[in-house]
Amino acid sequence: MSRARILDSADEAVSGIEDGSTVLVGGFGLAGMPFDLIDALIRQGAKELTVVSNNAGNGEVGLAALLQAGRVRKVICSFPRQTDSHVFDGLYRAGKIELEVVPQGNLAERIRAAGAGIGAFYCPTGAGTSLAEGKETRTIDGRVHVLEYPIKGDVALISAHRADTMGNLVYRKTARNFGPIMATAAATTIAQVREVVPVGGLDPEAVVTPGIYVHRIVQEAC
Amino acid sequence: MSRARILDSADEAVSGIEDGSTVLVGGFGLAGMPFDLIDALIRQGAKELTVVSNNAGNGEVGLAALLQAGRVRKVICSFPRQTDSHVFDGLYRAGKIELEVVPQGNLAERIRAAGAGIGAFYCPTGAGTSLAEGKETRTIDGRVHVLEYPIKGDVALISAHRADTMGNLVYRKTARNFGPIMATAAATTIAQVREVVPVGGLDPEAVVTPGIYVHRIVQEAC
Amino acid sequence: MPLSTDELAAIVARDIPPGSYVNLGIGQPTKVADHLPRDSGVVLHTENGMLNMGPAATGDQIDPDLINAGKVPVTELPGASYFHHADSFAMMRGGHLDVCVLGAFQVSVTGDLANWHTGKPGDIPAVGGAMDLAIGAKQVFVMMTLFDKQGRSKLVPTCTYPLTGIGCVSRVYTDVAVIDVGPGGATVRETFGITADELRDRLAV
Amino acid sequence: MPLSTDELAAIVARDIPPGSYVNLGIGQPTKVADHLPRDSGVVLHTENGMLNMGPAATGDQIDPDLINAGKVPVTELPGASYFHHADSFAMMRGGHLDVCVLGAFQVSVTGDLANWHTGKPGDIPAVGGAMDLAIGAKQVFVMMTLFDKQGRSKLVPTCTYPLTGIGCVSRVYTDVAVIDVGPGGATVRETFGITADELRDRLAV
Repeated sequence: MSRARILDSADEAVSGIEDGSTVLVGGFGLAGMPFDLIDALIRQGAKELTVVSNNAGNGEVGLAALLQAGRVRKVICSFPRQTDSHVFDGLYRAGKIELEVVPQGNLAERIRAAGAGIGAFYCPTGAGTSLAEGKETRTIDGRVHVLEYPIKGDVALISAHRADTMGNLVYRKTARNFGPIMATAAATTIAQVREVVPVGGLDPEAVVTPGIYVHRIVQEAC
Repeated sequence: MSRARILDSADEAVSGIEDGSTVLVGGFGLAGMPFDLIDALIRQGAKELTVVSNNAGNGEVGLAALLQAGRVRKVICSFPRQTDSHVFDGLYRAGKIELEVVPQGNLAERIRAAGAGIGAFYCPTGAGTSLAEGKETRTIDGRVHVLEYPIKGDVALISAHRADTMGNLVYRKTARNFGPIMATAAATTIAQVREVVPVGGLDPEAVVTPGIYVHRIVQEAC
Repeated sequence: MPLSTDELAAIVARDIPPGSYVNLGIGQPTKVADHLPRDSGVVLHTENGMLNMGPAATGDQIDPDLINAGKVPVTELPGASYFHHADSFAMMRGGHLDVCVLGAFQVSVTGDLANWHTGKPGDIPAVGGAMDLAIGAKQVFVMMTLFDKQGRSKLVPTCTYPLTGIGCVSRVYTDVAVIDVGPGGATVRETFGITADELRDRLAV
Repeated sequence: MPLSTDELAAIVARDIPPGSYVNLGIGQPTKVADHLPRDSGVVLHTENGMLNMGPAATGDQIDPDLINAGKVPVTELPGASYFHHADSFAMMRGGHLDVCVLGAFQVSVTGDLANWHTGKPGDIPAVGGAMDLAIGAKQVFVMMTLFDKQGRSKLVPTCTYPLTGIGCVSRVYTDVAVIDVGPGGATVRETFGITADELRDRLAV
């Protein structure tokens, strides 16, 4: 049925990710972070990655472990510096990783734009600040707007609460965060979920990510 | 609590709508059409309205009745001509109403843009067609895109399935259509609902329109 | 013998890969659904905000809240989902639908589409989602009779009707032939009740 | 006597109209929540995707799926709703929040805000949602001490730190005064433990 495939392991789920890929990684802090998929990606070995995520890793797990393994060339995020972002901080200060800081709302909207077929959009966020330097601007209704382009992924790694076997997803509380928009913006979307239910097991009114956006699903290790 | 007010009648709900207002009207065909609110708007008497809706009325009820009452100066819609759009057809052929035809996806995205603080966006829809004539274009990634501007409303009239007393809304099946985006795009959003439930009566994961977007609520007449 | 609409719908259905996400335009294309095998796993999208739409509703199934893009009452299959109009068109415009099947007044050999407006004075224009579907789906199939009532080909060197989209159609399914169109021009894939040579003579494109 | 952070938070809370939708920035502004009357009907937004956020979670209430923008576990109040990041920032950027309260390094008398980056070499920049909140909320309040540790005013003629937004702040709440800022310059609304004249001498803006 449909295009989503349920796989037996996270290793299978991340197979084929190529060196140099742009990887959208869901999560805000630890909530919604696809740990199993990131760990599998570390084992898989793809390198020279561009990672798009809100943060740049916490502690030594998840995204921080991927960074520490030296697989990431560039991070595009809104908030790298945190109390426990020492892995990123060290790499950045040593000049071993590139950083593009994007206002969080632009990050979200640019990801949505990639999924929604929007070629570019104007928004007032960041106008007149160093983060808009070199960007095209236009005054609309008397207000300076900055032109922003989509952020597309080759792959999205996201975490959801529950999937049905058609790939429909629901999330839980604030762990929803970037998952739904990243799912729309990547050529291949891979979701780890806590539970897979049969078709008909999710309320059609409450599905957040329709299965059309989901290519591979793996149930979380317990 | 919050900003949404539950009102006793549709007449109260539409009070204060001024002549010359831009009114976003939800619904696709008859599904999600806010009949009570439109009927009350006819009684209320505001004229010279610009109506933004997917269609231009069906039969002699709802939007068609508002048109027939001579209150509408201009319709912005994607699909005016239908088997039962004779009221609109007559007014249009008599030169008594102005029409702006907008591709349905541009209509939806322009309404969303108004609610989301997007000043303008580029999209390939309509490029090279008569509906993009006179509009600015830009080639992005080798593809011609058309610049589209937001459509804001002074008022949105929408229909939802259920509200809680904080104004959170859920819809039912394909009657959801334009309600959620129109709610975000108007200075005053007025919703008719089939049922009002106490706070806590809607699943927070399944709320489609958060109460922040809803100003007035009225329960449908039975 | 040229194909009947039902026979043509079956040919289109045959060419839709299993598991595809598909939007069927109003009119003739709707019939394609009747010819998709039950186990095809094809998921139908309706642009008014639903995936996994089922067949037309009858009798007690009719629910005014559940209609398709043609405003016909339909049913919901297990695994369905609902979303608002901006999300629905983002799905279309973002290139997520595998196939859409549309009707047409004219298609050009390079894939331009004219299907929304006759352009005649007095005709009220109505575009709906046609332009969004035309530019958004990965493959746009057109389903139409190849000749109009006056015997003129609807596959043309250049559209004379107002355009819906430029270079957007990949294949045209007609009662007498299936024809690929695109940057390289038209290529006949198969014919029904007519030889390829006869077809070329009648088309003159 | 200058106000304590808690006293200042109470002053900010006093000025938030009942029923407002409010975003409280990370750090000091978070404390404003503790001073909102229970019946105020104020609804808190957290930009990671929630409305009607409750107080910090403790003990068994802690749920890793439920955190605020500062990544602190929080609770959910009845009438809450969840949404994804694009919807959450659309809410902010579309002008739907009535008030947001932010911390700051500097605010200019015309309402420019600098609160995201010291600009020092070696400091890692991190903006989060600050620029979106700055341009999006109907009213942007800043909450800060008026003077830095060296006694220099953080209310300045022109910001020297990297900007977060231009002309976006409407009012500055500090330990010694509440000051309106904007196109017309700074206007002292009230002072705490200092006369308006003394304040003007120290500020020199």
